[in-house]
Amino acid sequence: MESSGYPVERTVKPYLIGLALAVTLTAIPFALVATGALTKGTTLGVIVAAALLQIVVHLRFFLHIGLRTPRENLIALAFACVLIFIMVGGTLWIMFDLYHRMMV
Amino acid sequence: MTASASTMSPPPTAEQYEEKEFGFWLYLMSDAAIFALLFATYMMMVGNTAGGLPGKELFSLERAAGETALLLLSSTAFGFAAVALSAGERSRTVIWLLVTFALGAGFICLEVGEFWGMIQEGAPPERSGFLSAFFTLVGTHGLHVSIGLLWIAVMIGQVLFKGLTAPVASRLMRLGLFWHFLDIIWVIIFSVVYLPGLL
Amino acid sequence: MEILGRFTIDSLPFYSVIAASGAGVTVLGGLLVVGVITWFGAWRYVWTEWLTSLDHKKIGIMYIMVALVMLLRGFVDAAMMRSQQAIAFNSDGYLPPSHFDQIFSSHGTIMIFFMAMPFMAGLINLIMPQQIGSRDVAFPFMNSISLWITTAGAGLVLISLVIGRFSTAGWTGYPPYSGVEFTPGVGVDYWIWAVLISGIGSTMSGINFVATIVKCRAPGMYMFRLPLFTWTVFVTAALMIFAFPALTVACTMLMLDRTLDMHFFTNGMGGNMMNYINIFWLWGHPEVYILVLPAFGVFSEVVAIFSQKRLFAYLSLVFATMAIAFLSFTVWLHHFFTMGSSAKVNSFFGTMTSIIAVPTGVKVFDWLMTMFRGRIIFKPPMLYMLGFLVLFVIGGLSGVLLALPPVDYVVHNTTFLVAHFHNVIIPGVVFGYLAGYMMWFPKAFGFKLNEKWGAWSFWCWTIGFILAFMPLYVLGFLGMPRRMEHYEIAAWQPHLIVAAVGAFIIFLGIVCMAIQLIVSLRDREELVDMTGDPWNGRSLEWATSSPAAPYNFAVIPDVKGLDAFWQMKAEGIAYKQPDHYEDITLPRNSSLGLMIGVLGGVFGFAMIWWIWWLAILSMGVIAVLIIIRACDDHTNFVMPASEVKAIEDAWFAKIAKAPRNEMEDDPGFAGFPAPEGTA
Amino acid sequence: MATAPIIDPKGPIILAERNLMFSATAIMMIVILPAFLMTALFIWRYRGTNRKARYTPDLAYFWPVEVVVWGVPAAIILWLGIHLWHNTYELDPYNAINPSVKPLRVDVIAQDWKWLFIYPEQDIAVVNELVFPAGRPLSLKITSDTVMNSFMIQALGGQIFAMAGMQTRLHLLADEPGKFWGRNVQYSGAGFSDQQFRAIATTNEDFDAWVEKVRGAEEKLDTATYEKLLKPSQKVPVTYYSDYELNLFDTIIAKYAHNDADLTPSSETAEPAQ
Ligand code: HEA
Ligand code: HEA
Ligand code: CUA
Ligand SMILES: [Cu+2]
Repeated sequence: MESSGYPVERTVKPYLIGLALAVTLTAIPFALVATGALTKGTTLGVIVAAALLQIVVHLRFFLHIGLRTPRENLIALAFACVLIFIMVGGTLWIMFDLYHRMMV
Repeated sequence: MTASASTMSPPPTAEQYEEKEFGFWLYLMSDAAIFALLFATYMMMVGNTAGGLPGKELFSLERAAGETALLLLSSTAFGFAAVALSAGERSRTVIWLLVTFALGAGFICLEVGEFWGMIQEGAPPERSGFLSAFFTLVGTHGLHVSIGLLWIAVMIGQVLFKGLTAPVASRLMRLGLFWHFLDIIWVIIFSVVYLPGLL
Repeated sequence: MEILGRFTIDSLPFYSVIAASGAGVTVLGGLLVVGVITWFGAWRYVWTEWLTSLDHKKIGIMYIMVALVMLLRGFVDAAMMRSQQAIAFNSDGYLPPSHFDQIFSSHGTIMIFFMAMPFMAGLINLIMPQQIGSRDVAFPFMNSISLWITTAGAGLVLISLVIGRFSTAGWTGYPPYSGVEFTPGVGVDYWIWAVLISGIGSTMSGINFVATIVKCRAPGMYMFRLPLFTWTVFVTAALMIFAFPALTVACTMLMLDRTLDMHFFTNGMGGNMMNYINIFWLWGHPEVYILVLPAFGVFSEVVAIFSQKRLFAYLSLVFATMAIAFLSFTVWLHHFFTMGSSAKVNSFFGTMTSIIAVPTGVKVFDWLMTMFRGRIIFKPPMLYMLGFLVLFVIGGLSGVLLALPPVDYVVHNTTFLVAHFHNVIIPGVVFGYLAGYMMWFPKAFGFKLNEKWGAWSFWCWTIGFILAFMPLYVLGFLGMPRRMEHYEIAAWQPHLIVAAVGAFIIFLGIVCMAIQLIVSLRDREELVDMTGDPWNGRSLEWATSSPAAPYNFAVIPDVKGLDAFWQMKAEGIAYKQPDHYEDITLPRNSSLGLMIGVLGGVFGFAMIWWIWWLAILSMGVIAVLIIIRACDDHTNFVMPASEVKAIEDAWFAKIAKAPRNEMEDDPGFAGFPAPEGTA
Repeated sequence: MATAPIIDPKGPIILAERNLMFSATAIMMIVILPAFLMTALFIWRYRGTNRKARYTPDLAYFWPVEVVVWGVPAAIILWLGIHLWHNTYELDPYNAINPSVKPLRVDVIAQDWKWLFIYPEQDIAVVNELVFPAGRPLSLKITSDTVMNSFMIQALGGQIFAMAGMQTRLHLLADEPGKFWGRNVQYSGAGFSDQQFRAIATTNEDFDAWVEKVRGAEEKLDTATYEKLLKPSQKVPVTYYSDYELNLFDTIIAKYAHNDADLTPSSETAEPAQ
């Protein structure tokens, strides 16, 4: 999120940290599914948690979202998160409710 | 506008790059909404196999892992290109862009192979609601990656021919946003489609 | 593979006289335009000054012209429906069902997508950058693409009159009826592609407007100093960015069902049509507020200017706008209360819907409070404002009734619903845009519109509207479903006849507007607006000349507070010519936007008719054009200070000999006298 | 046959729905009427030529006004919201009307462009005529064997959609014998305008007599007859079937089954954060 044509000084470090974290957060759920070590429900929980964490990792280390990011970008991101939550959550709520009312 | 008084255009100002980046960011948010709805549709339709094959018998953990690895590495490679760019090193930028391109292209190859295999197995998108949703969701991501590849190719050309000028650098930064964004979408794809499907 | 896809000679509209004449009129209309331009040898002018222009003001005017053309088509449709229903008691009328259903589908589609949306985008383009003290929108080139692909979508709807048929599935295109199984043929595909293509244009417009308002404000123009119109534009544009993806997704999936035989919404095979309805309204509901919020913005400007008073409770109005926008994403289910959701879901969405009445009510009363202790001048824009206040409240009331699920069970899908939405759209959206049109016309063309004919148009619209739509409320209670081609119930007919008369009076209103335009063109010398500030305005768009110079502001103004221009006038610092000017960078013309639009239309056409080679070819060329543009580092040009000075000098000379501001002649005038001349 | 249910409700459901509408309209008048009055008054009083009226060009804020302007509509909506919530639960079309009375069960199938009514307890089927005893609740299961339709007998109550592969429910009750008008209100193609039926509330005796009459009909609704009936047709006259294929309603729904496996949210992950 740089403001002039040239990016501000970039170093390799965040990318390497990001890569390491992303690899870990990918490996854990994949391993769980491959081995079936935990119950289905727990595994799902781990998958969701790892995905959410990994999204944050990507935003932080690859997209460099942080305190220096222009405020309007952050507002847009937050607004998008809220709306997407409403749209996806609402859709699932509505559709599963309808499903239970109709497929008997 | 009258053509009477046009001199050579001046270089864009820093604010103009910022505007462009912000505009592009808004586009990504809008695109995220598209993906979100495709995800919601997929989640609703995973069960609608209409007697056809379910995900469990179609997906392969190894392939999904391979695709994930390629995409993640290409994202990192793009990061290195950005580092080279900020250091003003033209040839290193190009090399890392090429690496990014190659990894991304590898991802597309794997995905096309996967789709082809599913079609061969009698699981094309027109087989069931579930498969329609699967192909559309994953295919939309794949389409984005392909567009990203085309864009990388264009940018390699620009770096080679124009050098790391300010406009080129600004375009590369936007390309970076796009490429990393697609990586995030992929994380959600494997967490929503492949892993639960194989569980 | 057929070279022309599924096109056959039967696709031409010789199957009925009415269809053939519709096609004939469309073709003739096109030829007429081409003929006129050729006759005046104006191609060069049209090309360089308009079609390839990236000036936001010209793009705005072109949007409004598109809206105007499509309005004619939309109105003809409405007139045909009204006359059919007036006579179709125990008879088939003059329209067969297969034609009637194309008409209500195209009427709804055109009015929403190709009349209201372009009209809105036009007004925004024309005014918003000037209100914030900017020289252009953030992305002038993308602006031109938005315009031309919206136009391409409109073009597809027009072409469907001549080649093939239009959709019969209504503007909502509900599957499974709109699926191939029940409606094969090209009709629904025309609808899908017209909507998809223009939807992408709208998303881009949304991005453009938000970026402009966030990034291009003049110094001192803080967000909480934005004029209310700009605020509503900002919020609307944010809605466009997030709502249109839903339309894109819904239409794309329907397209995949139809074209690639997929099963998103089919009966059986794992399809689920309820999801279409869900996603469609996820866009559809925010869309109606996308349309109405800018109209609210216009009304906010109109009421302050013509009450000659500061806008009452600016902050309340801003927060109400935000609240409406946010809530509009939480109510979409009210369009399908009757699908069978549980009481929990229905009452949640019903409650969220009725909450919208609160911020809307706040707006209504704050506008009224703006009139309170003002000096109201009844120019046509203000007349429309007052008509809106009275009529919209009734439409809002019926909306709140619909928000009660048990009530909706009874009147959903009846003409009560039709009455509701025309009752909010015509007094709200259409009156708002017309008020904007009459108020800002001088800003676009440098002369005012005739006020007598404007007033007449207002009265025809208002009376016609009441006659045309109030009976539909009654008909809804009498059980008349929407989209009825004929009926057997005698009690309906009198109401339908009154409604037809009402539509005719609305038509007279449109005729008055045409006359107004012609008369004003004729009298443009007398109606000329020399100062650029014909109404004694308050915000910055009145600080530019009429029409504004390509750069809007030779010197970007320094904003000190709300009502920036008013304040400048109050402090006597308006109309001061600076002692020197600087070079100004402006976007260079480009024909690529037009080409991308045309090719987008060709692509849609090819997809509708399954002409795959053409689809691939047009997409390929679009990609090439975009790459060409993406490699171009010289998209701007510089207007030298000397040229700026020449333009400005001419304007200041005009101001110096400006006749008295005509608002001053109004007996109710209470504001600043017009500038005496330059200092 | 059209009666305005608003003026003349024929059953308790529509009566309740109408009363909700009346009371909502009445309460909203608290803000609607002032809006009208203020408009009229201000236009008159503050017309530009009236130099006697006070003119305060800079009046832009007065907090008590804001309190009223936000508060009063909010209070009304609060009132409305409570009634909305309550009535939506009460009037859920899935609710049985009077649990102590055994309802009459009828299975409804929408076709292009007609309605098929199956009486599982009477073993009869009828096209385009719905006969039922007044005073006894009518319990409908509704589906469609074509596009989406919406079933409504406005004189008795609201509508509900009919969709292929799915089943919706509607409960109605007629207070007194009478003839009503029922139809599809969701556009469904060329025959839509004529897709209507007679809904007849009878006395108990008349109903039994009618059932006997239908039982005497020659035709039976077997698979072949059903397939024939399913073909699109318009203005179909009332047709009686003395018997029908076993489980016809469920077979029709099953035709469009999504899947045998259960579709529950459990197999999905939570929504993506963005
Ligand atoms: C913006 C939306 C809009 C507008 C303005 C209108 C305007 C009108 N509409 Fe409507 N209508 C719809 C949106 C709109 N409509 C929709 C969405 C449907 C549902 C379709 C469906 O069923 O799927 C519908 C359906 C609909 C029906 C079908 C009802 C049914 O289902 O049975 C009818 C019946 O007569 C009707 C009539 C009219 C009439 C007589 C007008 C006229 O009174 C008004 C004429 C209006 C104009 C001519 C436009 C005004 C604009 C200008 C004057 C611009 C001028 C521009 C410049 C000066 C630059 N409309
Ligand atoms: C510009 C367009 C526009 C606007 C502004 C609105 C505004 C509202 N609409 Fe409307 N609506 C449509 C366009 C619009 N609508 C369209 C096109 C459709 C149907 C499409 C189709 O099916 O084809 C539709 C359909 C529709 C439905 C679905 C009905 C059905 O399909 O059965 C519902 C249900 O809740 C609804 C509700 C509302 C409400 C509560 C408002 C509110 O925003 C209204 C708020 C305003 C007021 C209430 C008046 C002012 C307030 C006061 C004076 C004081 C405060 C008042 C109170 C406290 C009550 N609308
Ligand atoms: Cu946009 Cu400056
Ligand atoms: Cu709505």
